[in-house]
Amino acid sequence: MIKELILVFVAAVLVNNFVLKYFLGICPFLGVSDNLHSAVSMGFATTFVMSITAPVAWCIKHFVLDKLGLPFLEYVCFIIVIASLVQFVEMVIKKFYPALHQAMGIYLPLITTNCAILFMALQLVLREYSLLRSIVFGFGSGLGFTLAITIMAGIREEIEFCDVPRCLKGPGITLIIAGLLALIFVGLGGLIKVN
Amino acid sequence: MTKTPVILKDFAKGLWQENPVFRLLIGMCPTLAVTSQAQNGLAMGLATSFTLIASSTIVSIFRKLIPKEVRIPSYILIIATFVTIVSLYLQAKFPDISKDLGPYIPLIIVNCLILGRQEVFASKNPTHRAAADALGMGLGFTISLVALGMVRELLGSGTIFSFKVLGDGFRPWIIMLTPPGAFLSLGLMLGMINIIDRLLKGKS
Amino acid sequence: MEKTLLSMAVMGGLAALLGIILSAAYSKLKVEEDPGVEKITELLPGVNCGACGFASCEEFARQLVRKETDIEKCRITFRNKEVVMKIKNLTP
Amino acid sequence: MKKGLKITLTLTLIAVLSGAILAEVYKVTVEDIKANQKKEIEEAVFSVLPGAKEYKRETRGSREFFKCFDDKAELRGIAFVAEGIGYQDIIKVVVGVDSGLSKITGIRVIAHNETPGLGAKISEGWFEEQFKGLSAAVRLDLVKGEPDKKNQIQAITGATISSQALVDIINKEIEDIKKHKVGNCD
Repeated sequence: MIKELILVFVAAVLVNNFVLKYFLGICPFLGVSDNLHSAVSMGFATTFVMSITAPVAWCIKHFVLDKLGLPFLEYVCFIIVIASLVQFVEMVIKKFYPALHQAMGIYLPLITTNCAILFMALQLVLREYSLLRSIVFGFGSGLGFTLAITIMAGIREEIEFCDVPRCLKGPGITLIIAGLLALIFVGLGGLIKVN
Repeated sequence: MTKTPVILKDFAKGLWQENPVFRLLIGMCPTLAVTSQAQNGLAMGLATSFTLIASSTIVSIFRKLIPKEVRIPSYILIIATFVTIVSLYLQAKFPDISKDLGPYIPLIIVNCLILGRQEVFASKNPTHRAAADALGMGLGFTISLVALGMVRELLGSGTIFSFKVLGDGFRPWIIMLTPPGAFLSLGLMLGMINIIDRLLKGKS
Repeated sequence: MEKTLLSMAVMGGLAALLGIILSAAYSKLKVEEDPGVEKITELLPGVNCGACGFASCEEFARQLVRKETDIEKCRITFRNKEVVMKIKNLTP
Repeated sequence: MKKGLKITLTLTLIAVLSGAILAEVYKVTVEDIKANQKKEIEEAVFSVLPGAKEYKRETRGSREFFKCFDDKAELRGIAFVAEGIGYQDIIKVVVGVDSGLSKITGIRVIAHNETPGLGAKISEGWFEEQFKGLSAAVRLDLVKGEPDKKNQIQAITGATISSQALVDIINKEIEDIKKHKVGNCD
């Protein structure tokens, strides 16, 4: 059982990387990755958020949607609970733990419009993961996102000193670098076989 | 010159000056993901435009009733409803497109483009202007997706809308259909659009 | 017909529950925010899409006040002349 | 307190309305969706079992399969959906075997995400043709060069992982079908 969880984890981080294979979280990926510090904290906040969203999504699916036979409410239920949950948790942290809010809490609102998190929640549904496996999958995908965004931030800090053609400045060159990174991650494709 | 009506200006800006994909650079997730075929790009563009127009209209009709504190959850709820309708319609009427687009249809809900337009435009302007803006943005988004889709499909499998264009002698660049190809072609296309824009500005 | 009622009940119940939690949170957990930042957050789209490099518009507003970033980074509003103007004169 | 009420009321009103609309739309589209799914399976099943006219879905234990009858209502063979991991993602294939579980009558890949142009070739006709007529009694195996023995399949150049994955999936499912003693004891 543990072996399978480790496989799911490594596959989520390296093989099925959320940014470079499923094109998720591209808005923050283009926006945030110009300095290392904010990239790392954004990455870890996303991982933290994905790890709590995974069990919540799993519970909604099993206890609400399957029991009552309302498959078409899937998207609406997920998104309204996630959006409201986030606003509530952020307010609680901001009120009672200002220090924690300064470090992590500021990234909580990120959930509502981050494609990665909704996609991950819906993938759990599609693949009928068990609860434990969902959490590992959420955590692994978040780390995959962090890995991609940190590598990109490191490269982009170097790019400041090279003379990039004027028309490619900013997002253009970032996309081309992301393309090369994706090429490397394609190489990792056959690493692990696990669904 | 006669003062162009405001609606026309709202509509036109979505096509070029504020083209969501190439100028505002939002809504990139579906742009990269489904454009391995021009047909899928068109389908995703139309689905997104329908959702954008429908929710912009509804949001601008009720803009005075929705309290400030819960405006984001309410907008997302309206958008999610329309996206579910689109998803069910596609599964019923176009099953193969629905299978191709697959997991990316629900991602229209969190598409920064739609939520962004609700917040910046639809909730602050009368309905007719909001609808015009949504139409312009939707059309701009669809055109960009189809353009990128055509480039990737032409180079990736030698066809456009699955009509054989390049002869059999052409060995397709398979990379164009994989993620690296998506990033590279969008990056280069962005560069090209910037050059064209600078030429246009240079002239006028 | 029965499925429709069930679906309305589930959605209504869920939204009511979340509405109560949110409204309670708004009244009890109000944290005084520096008015300058709050005014800018009002102008920003509040979509928290992260394209500016900060996870929330509120954080982006705080950085704007501290002059550590520029409105150009907000992909959704940087083309909107009036909002950019308003924010420019809010951050002297 | 008035504002709190307004917040809850708005959210609930929108949610109830959306719930109602979605239920109605679902009711309208649910038949079409089910018909599409049925048509898809039917198309695959009839393509792997030539001559089959109708099919009956049966389950034995956790194993689900389709019994296919020809126009004279005789048992033509068994078709079942096999699923497993390929190079990148899940591969779904429908396999048809004759009633005595001795010969593979055909296979059809219905869903895969393999690399386009390489692994994706497993769903092309010429590769699927190789499986037709092979014996189901003995395990299939993959060879790089010319297949000589009765149960050998030639791998796709440059996509050995995908071809191997497909062969493994089919072998595993045939064993599973035999384990459930389907077919020859009805």
